[in-house]
Amino acid sequence: MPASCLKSDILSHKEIFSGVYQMTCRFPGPKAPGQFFMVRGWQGYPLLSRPISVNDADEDTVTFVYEVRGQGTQLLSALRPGESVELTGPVGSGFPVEKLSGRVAVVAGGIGIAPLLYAAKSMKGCEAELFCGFRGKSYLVEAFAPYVSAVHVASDSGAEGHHGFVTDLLDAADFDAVITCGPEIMMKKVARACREAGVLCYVSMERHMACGIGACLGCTCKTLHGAKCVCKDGPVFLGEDVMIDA
Amino acid sequence: MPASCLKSDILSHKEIFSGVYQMTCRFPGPKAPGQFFMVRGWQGYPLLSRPISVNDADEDTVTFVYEVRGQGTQLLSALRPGESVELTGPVGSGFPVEKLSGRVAVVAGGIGIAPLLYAAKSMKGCEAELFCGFRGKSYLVEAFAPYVSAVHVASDSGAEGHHGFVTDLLDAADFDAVITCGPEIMMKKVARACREAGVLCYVSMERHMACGIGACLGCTCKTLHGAKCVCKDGPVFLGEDVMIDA
Amino acid sequence: MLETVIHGVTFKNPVIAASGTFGFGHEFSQFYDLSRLGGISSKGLTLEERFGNSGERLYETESGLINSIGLQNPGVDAFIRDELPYMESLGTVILANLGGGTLDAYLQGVEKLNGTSVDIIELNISCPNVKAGGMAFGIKSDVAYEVVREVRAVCKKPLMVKLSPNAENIVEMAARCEEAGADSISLVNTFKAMAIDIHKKKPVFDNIFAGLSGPAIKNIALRMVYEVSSAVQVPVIGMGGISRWEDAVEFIMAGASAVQVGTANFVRPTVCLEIIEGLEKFMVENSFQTIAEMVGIAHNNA
Amino acid sequence: MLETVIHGVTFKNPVIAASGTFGFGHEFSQFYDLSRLGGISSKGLTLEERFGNSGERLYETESGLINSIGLQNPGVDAFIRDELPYMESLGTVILANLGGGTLDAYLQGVEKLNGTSVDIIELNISCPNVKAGGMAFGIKSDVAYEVVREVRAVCKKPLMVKLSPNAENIVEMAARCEEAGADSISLVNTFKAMAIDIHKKKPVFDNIFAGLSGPAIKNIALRMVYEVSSAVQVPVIGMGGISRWEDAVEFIMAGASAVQVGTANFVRPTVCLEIIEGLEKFMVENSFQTIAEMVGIAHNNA
Ligand SMILES: Cc1cc2nc3c(=O)[nH]c(=O)nc-3n(C[C@H](O)[C@H](O)[C@H](O)COP(=O)(O)OP(=O)(O)OC[C@H]3O[C@@H](n4cnc5c(N)ncnc54)[C@H](O)[C@@H]3O)c2cc1C
Ligand SMILES: Cc1cc2nc3c(=O)[nH]c(=O)nc-3n(C[C@H](O)[C@H](O)[C@H](O)COP(=O)(O)OP(=O)(O)OC[C@H]3O[C@@H](n4cnc5c(N)ncnc54)[C@H](O)[C@@H]3O)c2cc1C
Ligand SMILES: Cc1cc2nc3c(=O)[nH]c(=O)nc-3n(C[C@H](O)[C@H](O)[C@H](O)COP(=O)(O)O)c2cc1C
Ligand SMILES: Cc1cc2nc3c(=O)[nH]c(=O)nc-3n(C[C@H](O)[C@H](O)[C@H](O)COP(=O)(O)O)c2cc1C
Ligand code: FES
Ligand code: FES
Repeated sequence: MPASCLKSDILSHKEIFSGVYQMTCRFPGPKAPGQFFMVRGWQGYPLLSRPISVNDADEDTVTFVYEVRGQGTQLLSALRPGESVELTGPVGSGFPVEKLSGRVAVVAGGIGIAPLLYAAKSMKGCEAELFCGFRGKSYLVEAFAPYVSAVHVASDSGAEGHHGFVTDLLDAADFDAVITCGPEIMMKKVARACREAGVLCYVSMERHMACGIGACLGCTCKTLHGAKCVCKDGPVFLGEDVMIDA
Repeated sequence: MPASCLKSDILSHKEIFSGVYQMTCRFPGPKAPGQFFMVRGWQGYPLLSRPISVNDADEDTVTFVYEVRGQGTQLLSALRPGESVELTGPVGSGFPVEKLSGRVAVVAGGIGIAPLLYAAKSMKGCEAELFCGFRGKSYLVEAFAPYVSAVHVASDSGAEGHHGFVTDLLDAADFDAVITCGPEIMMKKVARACREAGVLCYVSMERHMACGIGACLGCTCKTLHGAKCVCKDGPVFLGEDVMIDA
Repeated sequence: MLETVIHGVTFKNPVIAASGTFGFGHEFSQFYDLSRLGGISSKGLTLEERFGNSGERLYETESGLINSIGLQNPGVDAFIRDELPYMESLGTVILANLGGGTLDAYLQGVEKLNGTSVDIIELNISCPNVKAGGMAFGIKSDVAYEVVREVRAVCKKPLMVKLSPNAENIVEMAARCEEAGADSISLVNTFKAMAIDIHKKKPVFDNIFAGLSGPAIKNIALRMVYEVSSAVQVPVIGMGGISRWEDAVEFIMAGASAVQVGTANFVRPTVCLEIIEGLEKFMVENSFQTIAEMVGIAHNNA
Repeated sequence: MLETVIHGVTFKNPVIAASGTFGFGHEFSQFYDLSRLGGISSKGLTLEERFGNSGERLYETESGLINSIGLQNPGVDAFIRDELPYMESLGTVILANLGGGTLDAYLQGVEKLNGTSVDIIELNISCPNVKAGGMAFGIKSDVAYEVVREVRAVCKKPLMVKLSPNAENIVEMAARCEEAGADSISLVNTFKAMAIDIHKKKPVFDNIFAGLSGPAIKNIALRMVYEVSSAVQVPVIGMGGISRWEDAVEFIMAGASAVQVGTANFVRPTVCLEIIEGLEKFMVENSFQTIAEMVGIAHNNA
């Protein structure tokens, strides 16, 4: 699945939650769950493209769900269907969904929910449950309905579901595997719980990136097997490999 | 008429000719013909704001007509009504319309026609004629109808009107005064013709600008009275003062 | 809270409009009340009037501006006569930024400014030294040392020496200027740069080289301020690409007792105000009582 | 038309992927046929494997990128064994970019590379000199002169010396490197810069300082190339912020016989191709028959 660098048409683009956008672009070829693209919706500035995960995909398109954080995502959000973005990808090694079986917990923190949709969709023959935490109200959760047998929501503010951490809701021992994406502190807790319960755990890491393809060596994270590039060797790693001090 | 620096709503914005846009913004206060604004329709990049002349104005609004040339005007053209631009102005000393009387020739080259509309509109008790040259087809000419008694069009390509230079059409001696805006080479010709015919001539100069308010001293042009700032002492000058080697 | 005292001069706040980007204040007074500023550094002055450089004077780069103004200014006498009375009336600290082509011109300029109400003389040593083939005074530490020492001897005002980032060794330069008697160090001036017009196949500027400023240089300037502030005892005034309050905070944490804002004034004439307001808000939110508590704090945590 | 010969090595075109931004080519081969390139400079190599710096390694600035990779690389032996065979197969000129912490490490690295198929050794003298308290070899001309002279004595390949823009005097540095036997000069490496995290109140990088590259530095780098190319006889290879074909033309007109493209590869992996194509089109439109006709043309018209 080699990456390519294309000018890609925006097919649809809408705000699905306050400050959270869903954008579908034409991009032929296979994409694996957990992979991402370097996205560029502007000319010269900001200098670097922005990594955004595959939220959903089919043969011809890719969908992203992203939160506006700074200038890059702000500029992106101003683009309209019919305009184009530059996409480099798909890159990274994704969730090894073929290795998963039995009961799988899908654990999301905030916008970390984005890549987990395509992961949940791609798991075959598993029984998945979604655990997700938000600052306030939830988003994107409905889209998981076809792929999960239960949904557990937590929120920091108590606006929806459990008032507290999503990790409060999860008993890792109930599952055969856990996949997770969200703030590092949350993923650390998840990885620790999995280790204690002896459960397989995959985490999707985030780092500042320049190239996204393994050329700059700027996105390293420490692993049990030495420093690895999050963009090329990850972003998905075995929890026990990267959450070393967890 | 002190300048101010405001975030201004775009009230309307449309492409009136291929690559030429007309944008009306809310901006209270008086504006004089020939004055301009430093316009910014983006955050950090490009660094500098872009000078654009007042094409039309009333108490509450200002209208610009601009041609897409590079990145700044490109970014501007992507903005939609309801979005906003940052405007600093009005700045510069405009056409001294109160000094004009009798027969006045209004001579435009290309996008130089933009400021001349508001100038023509503001001349009281004159009999004005429009002379305008374009690369191909004309634009904005209809808008002059209420203010001029005749229109003379030239085009480089012969697509419309006289096939050749607009200056071919002008006999300065027929007029009491000439005001002009366009490529420097065209304005030079006009100024020379006026000098020879002893006719009052005002030209609107263009320079690369950083501040637009007279602070950087970057936009100087040579005049008979020493170096002057085009942004503050101009952009309108007496033709004989600036077209020294004409 | 924002008040800051530098060699006995009290600034309302640590935000100063940089030389050459703020004229003598007039143009900006239409946008806001200039008494809100910490200070204003005058357009660079020379003993005699200068008409500046011919040809193109401005060139925009990616996040930067190259200028070749060439110290166009009315001369020290005209400044004192025509501009200073207005500046005095503004209710902010006035820095007279002084350039020169010879040691003698610097000395004469200083003597004239001694008798005026200017609060500080900011000595711009980035000017080409006429007698040394045009190499700026601010490149070699020994040359700068000589100028500063002689100027110090006649100068009756607090003396701020403004360094060029083109100095061979900015840390040594700062230390030598301090040794020669500078009361404070400001940095940086513009970076020597150039541009080529590929269609005309020649340099854009008549002088070939010109000075780069703006956000493009910010993180190099910040590094220089950080290095210099740990090498000298006198206060350091930082600048180079500051265009947001966050930038000002970075420079202060790097060791600057105050900052100057240059090119950003062109981008938005009210930017200094926004920086002052942002700084105040940041201090409140982070429980800083005084600017001094923030100055150089990044060194402690490095 | 684009062909250019530099100290006997023939480049298909004057566009070289810069060290540290192109790995050993693998990652970019998925985007285009790398034989289209003029050359590739390998990731910076050191005698021993290096794991690079801890903490944050990247920071984006206005039109620039600061990196603190810290020369992470597999070491010269592993390069020769694992990477060079692949690079050889690419059908383009291969430069081995060599760094080091001591003179001895440089010399040993060169000896190992002597026996390989690499076309050129690009000596990176921006590395900290372990024995001189970490000041880079490329700051003082005399230090650089020594390293280059010793390396020249053992080096059996064409020797390109890559200068640091942090050199005290870039023109003198280039001249001394030429005198010491450099066959060509490449410049510039990254500018010493830094950033401060204002919320953590400390420098972003564990090492405090790191290197700035990208469009932000372009017009300073261009000036250095212009100055250096009129001070040395050997070919000059220019870089620093090149991201469009127009930039490449500027550097060539300033005196560069070839250019390197670094950070821009991160922005769009196909950028080198676009630069090659743009260059060719420009030459046709402007009736240039050879690159050589363009090299330094801006000097003639200055
Ligand atoms: C593999 C991967 C996949 C991702 N997938 C998604 C996704 O599907 N959806 C999504 O919404 N996001 C995703 N992200 C995060 C996304 O890339 C960032 O939110 C985005 O790059 C922000 O860009 P920006 O220009 O909007 O914000 P920026 O202006 O870059 O700022 C964002 C925040 O980061 C801080 N920051 C930036 N650089 C540094 C630095 N060097 N040091 C310290 N702080 C810094 C800024 O101060 C700011 O708070 C992903 C990230 C990775 C690595
Ligand atoms: C007082 C005044 C009033 C104006 N009024 C209008 C108006 O009403 N309507 C209108 O359409 N335009 C007007 N202009 C022109 C307008 O300001 C420019 O077209 C605009 O700034 C271009 O910006 P840009 O970012 O789109 O293009 P840029 O990217 O700035 O490029 C435009 C062109 O200029 C070249 N260029 C830029 N800087 C330099 C330099 N230093 N040296 C050599 N070449 C350079 C570029 O290469 C390019 O070809 C006015 C200009 C002035 C000074
Ligand atoms: C147009 C212009 C003119 C300048 N003139 C002077 C000057 O006369 N004297 C001086 O010391 N510095 C001068 N400078 C340098 C600035 O004061 C400042 O040191 C430099 O621009 C870096 O700060 P900035 O990036 O905030 O602009 C000038 C800068 C610009 C852009
Ligand atoms: C991430 C990164 C790593 C780099 N590593 C090296 C290196 O190992 N050796 C070297 O000589 N230069 C290295 N450089 C410097 C570049 O080769 C180049 O000289 C510099 O970035 C300026 O060019 P640019 O602006 O086109 O990137 C590196 C640059 C970057 C951005
Ligand atoms: S972002 Fe460049 S190696 Fe990962
Ligand atoms: S643009 Fe700054 S003085 Fe005219």
